[in-house]
Amino acid sequence: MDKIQLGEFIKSLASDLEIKEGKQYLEVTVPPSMLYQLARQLREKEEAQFDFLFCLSGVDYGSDLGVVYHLRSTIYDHVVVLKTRTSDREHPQLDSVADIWLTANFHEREVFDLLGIKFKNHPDLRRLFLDNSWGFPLRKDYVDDINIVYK
Amino acid sequence: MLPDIVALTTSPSLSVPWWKVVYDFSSLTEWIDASLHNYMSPFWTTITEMLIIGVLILLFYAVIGLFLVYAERKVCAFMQNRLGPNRVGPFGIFQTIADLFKLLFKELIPIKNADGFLFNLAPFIVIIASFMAIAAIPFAKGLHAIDLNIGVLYVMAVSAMGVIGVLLAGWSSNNKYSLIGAMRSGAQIVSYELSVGLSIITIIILAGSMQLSVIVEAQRDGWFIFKGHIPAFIAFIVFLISSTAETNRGPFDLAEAESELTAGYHTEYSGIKFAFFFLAEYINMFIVASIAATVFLGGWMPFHVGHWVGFNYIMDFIPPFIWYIGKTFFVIFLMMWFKWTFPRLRIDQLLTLEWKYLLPINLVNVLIMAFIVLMGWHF
Amino acid sequence: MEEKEIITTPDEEQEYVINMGPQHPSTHGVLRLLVSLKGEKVKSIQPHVGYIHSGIEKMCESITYPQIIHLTDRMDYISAHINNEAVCLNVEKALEIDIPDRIKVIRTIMSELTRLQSHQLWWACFGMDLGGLTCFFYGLRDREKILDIFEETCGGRMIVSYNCPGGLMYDIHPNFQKRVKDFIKYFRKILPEYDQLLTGNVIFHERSRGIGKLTKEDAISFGVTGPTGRASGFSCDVRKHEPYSAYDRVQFKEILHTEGDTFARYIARIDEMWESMNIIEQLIDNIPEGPFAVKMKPVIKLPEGEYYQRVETARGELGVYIISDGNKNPYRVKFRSPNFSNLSVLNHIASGFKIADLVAIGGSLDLIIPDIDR
Amino acid sequence: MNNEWLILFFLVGAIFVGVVLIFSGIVAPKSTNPQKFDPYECGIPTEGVTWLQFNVGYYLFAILFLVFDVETVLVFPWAVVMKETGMAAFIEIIIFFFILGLGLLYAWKKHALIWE
Amino acid sequence: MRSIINYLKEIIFGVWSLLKGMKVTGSYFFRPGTIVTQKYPSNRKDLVMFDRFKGEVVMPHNEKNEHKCTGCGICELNCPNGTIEIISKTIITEDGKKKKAIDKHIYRLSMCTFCALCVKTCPSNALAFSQKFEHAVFNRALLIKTLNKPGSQLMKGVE
Repeated sequence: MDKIQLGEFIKSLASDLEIKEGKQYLEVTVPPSMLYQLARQLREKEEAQFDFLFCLSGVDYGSDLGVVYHLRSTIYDHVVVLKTRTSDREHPQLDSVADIWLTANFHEREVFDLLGIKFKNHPDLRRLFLDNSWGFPLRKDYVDDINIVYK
Repeated sequence: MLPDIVALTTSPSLSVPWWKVVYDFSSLTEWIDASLHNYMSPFWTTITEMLIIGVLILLFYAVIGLFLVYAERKVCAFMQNRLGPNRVGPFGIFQTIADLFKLLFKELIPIKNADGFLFNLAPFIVIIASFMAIAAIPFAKGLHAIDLNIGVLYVMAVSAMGVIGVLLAGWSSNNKYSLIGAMRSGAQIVSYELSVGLSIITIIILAGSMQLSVIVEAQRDGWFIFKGHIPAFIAFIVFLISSTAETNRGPFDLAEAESELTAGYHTEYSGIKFAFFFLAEYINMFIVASIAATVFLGGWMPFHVGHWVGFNYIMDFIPPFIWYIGKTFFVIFLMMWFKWTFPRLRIDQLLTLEWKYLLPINLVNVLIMAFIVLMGWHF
Repeated sequence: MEEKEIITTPDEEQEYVINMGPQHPSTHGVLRLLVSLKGEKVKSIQPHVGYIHSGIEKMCESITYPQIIHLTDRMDYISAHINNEAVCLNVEKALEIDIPDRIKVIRTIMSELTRLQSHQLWWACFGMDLGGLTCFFYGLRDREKILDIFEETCGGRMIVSYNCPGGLMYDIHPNFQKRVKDFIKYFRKILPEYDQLLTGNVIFHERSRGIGKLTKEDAISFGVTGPTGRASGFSCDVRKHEPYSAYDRVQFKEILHTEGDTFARYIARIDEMWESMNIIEQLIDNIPEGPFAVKMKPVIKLPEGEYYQRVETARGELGVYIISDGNKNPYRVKFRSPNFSNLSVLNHIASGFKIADLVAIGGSLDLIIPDIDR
Repeated sequence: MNNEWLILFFLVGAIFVGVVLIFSGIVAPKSTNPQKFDPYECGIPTEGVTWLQFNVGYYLFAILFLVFDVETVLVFPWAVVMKETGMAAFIEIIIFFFILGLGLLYAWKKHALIWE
Repeated sequence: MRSIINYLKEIIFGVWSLLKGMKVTGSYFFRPGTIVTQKYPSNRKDLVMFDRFKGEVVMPHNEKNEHKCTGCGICELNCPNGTIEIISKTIITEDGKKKKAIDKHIYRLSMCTFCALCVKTCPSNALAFSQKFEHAVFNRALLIKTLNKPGSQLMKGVE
């Protein structure tokens, strides 16, 4: 499927999605409540078969915290980018997709470690790189007076 | 009071070339024995002889250990396209001595919660085991500290005692790697002891004796590896494999598998205690190579070819000690070659190799050899 | 000496936990594996990473695009050149710059040389993991020859920093073509020796066949890419699926195996070495003339938007995800590193095997720890 | 035979190790850093106890070893006299090995030779 | 019967494969000419690094103790790690004009990652890489270097 068909197909799965044709990939913005449902459908629907989550990145958008999922189908070779964001910076919580794509297990731990986004139903949500005394360094408001030299 | 190898040696007569007399160490030792008797009582003679022999063997032990470490480093370096040690002395020959001094002056770290007594006992056991084994090896005609009538069995038994040291070292270190290494080592020795025994049995059938001097003497007209046709050769190969395994050398160095268990049973040993394990490993290698040389390759017997009188004459000219050392080092070189070529086996494969391949082959081999001897087909 | 208590509870109740790493000969780099054992058998593995977490993604947010390049060198330092290329390609794609053929071809040759030396190093270390120490020296001996080529052209041996947005830092050295050709000639003779030493070896076969099986479905789900994924039959070669640089003009096979065990991963890499040599040979004689870099503005600013570029490093798919807000610094950079996903599969494929197998499997995954930690 | 000489070698070996250890103990430096005395576990403190029951799975091998090692020792005297005794010894050993071989085959078929 | 043949085959092929491996190592053992090791400190004299080797950043001076650095600070800007620090001063040129020039070009070797951005972006080609690679020192302070030599001047004609 090309981008347009794919966009229509995703629209048919769920309404009120913000679908944008990016420069490279089709970008779909999903509200956090619908994320897990949509992800599962994208993985399992015969026409989509997005079986390869090739990138999962947490992004601090300033006001919101978000996660970007790059999905690819190894069968049809089409790509879609799912984006979801939560405005709760204190206790951000999203659904885990670790049971849909096993690679998300580690990637979500990384996002939790560096951005502090908690993932519901994650099998083993611990910090990955840093120990518990650290803040969340990839957030834009992270301040570290000792290790970062401001010029 | 020296071993009764004297009985086996022919008395020097005019028909024997002069070098044969010189190369026969029994006359020398006999002379020393006799002259000592002239000066002191038999008791003190024994004590003096013991001292001389003890010190000589100790020196030999240390020199062989140091030389083998150097040789190993050079051999592996050349196989790996490297130069190896080349700084201390010409071609780095004093490198191991320098290393020895370094190890001697290094700290002996007492490990927390380790079983101190066993921890210190382990190096004693490995060294004593190898030391007692080296005593029974005939280096040349008459150059023989003890000549037991069960020589082969004795060397096998005593050298296998070293594994107790390895087990103790692993167990007492309070280290998980060491413990696993020790357990592996136990399983390994337990298995490979069999193959060593059976492959030697194959030759004992030919020789008809377990006394090492007799075995060597029986190879006067040809080494057993040639005399015994294919079974002897197979026995030699099996002996090589299983003795490599018994000395914990690669590709069977599971007890100290570097990439898995860091250093296995001697992980916690430092300084000179580690050096003892290191030394014992090389001496054990020397012992099994000596056994292989003695039992299969004719010990200090020169290489003779049928009726080539001139050739045989030249071969006789080479001293027996050189023959013995040459053969031993050939076997040691083979073992080094194995180590620096092959990847390491896994513990279950190690046991599979023993129980499913070497043992059945050995059993059949013994039967074939017995049959050959029965039929008188051997040379 | 005080009396020590020796606890003798059955092993089902008590875990025998052993730490492999961070200071362990077989975990290349500072990876810590917490291994629960039952006898010699591995029950489960918990990887602990982060010992050399350097915050490259955070650092990237405060430096300019040309400066990012030198940081990517330090992620997967064995295939540094390909990492550089990923960032450069992404920046060039965002700026919509046409890259002359010369640059593309040189980049491709350098990438393949990088892949070759990476696989040589891997072969060396894998052989050492399995206890064949000689492999290590042969592998490194041949790798030095490629590093010499790098050093002559780029000035660095491992950390090349040869790419920059818009082209290359310098033109290739006049000796480059001759040296590469000499090397290919030399290595075509040496590679069969590798086979004799390790590939055909019966001990090696026993150690690697059927060990650490990874099915295709699991490989895709775990995001295992590179030779590791392709050994499981997962066609994931970015060079084929999304050709970049000059990969669309060369003929090469995507190495696919279906067994998915350690031996397949081994063979996949050995085959890739042959393929890399083929690719280099196709390109080395006809490097087009032209400039070695496109004139760029002194300050590179990416238009607002999101850019994603995938490249095939020696270990798998490296993705560079740049979010730009129009400034000279990126807003967010995410490196999708291949080793990160490859590591996550370790527990899945290695549990149930023995410690020695764990070492073999870990070696066959070819993990580079700075790439995981970033 | 001077089998008592074995004691000499035992003693020389023991004295050798002992003297060198004592010498090294005198000349070698001593550290006071308590972390140095921790058992090595890749730079991480050991978790749990080291000395717990450890399943190596060689129980069956130990049993088999016992059987076969005793057998080997029995075969040694046979091997010495094989040449002189001739046919009778040969037939005896065939029977002996046959029974042993059956034992090995049984163990093989029962998968006792697989390391668990 | 077949299993016995397979069993024997296995042994023979196994031994054969091992022998092949031994052939490789053995052949190297008997060919010491292939040894690649260099005796490093003793071959210092013939050890020539490649021209482009990035040993450390230097500022070439000519025989009149002149360099090309104008003190523009582009290298300092371009350095990703803050390796370079330029301390400038104001000098009065011969024709009486006030002009900015470098006082000290400080280079911290310990922080340098050899990315070559400073050398590449320098508008007056004042910086270059030297081929020196023996950087080990006992004191870290020695790794902070001042690139311009004392008393050096800007080369004529470089703006």
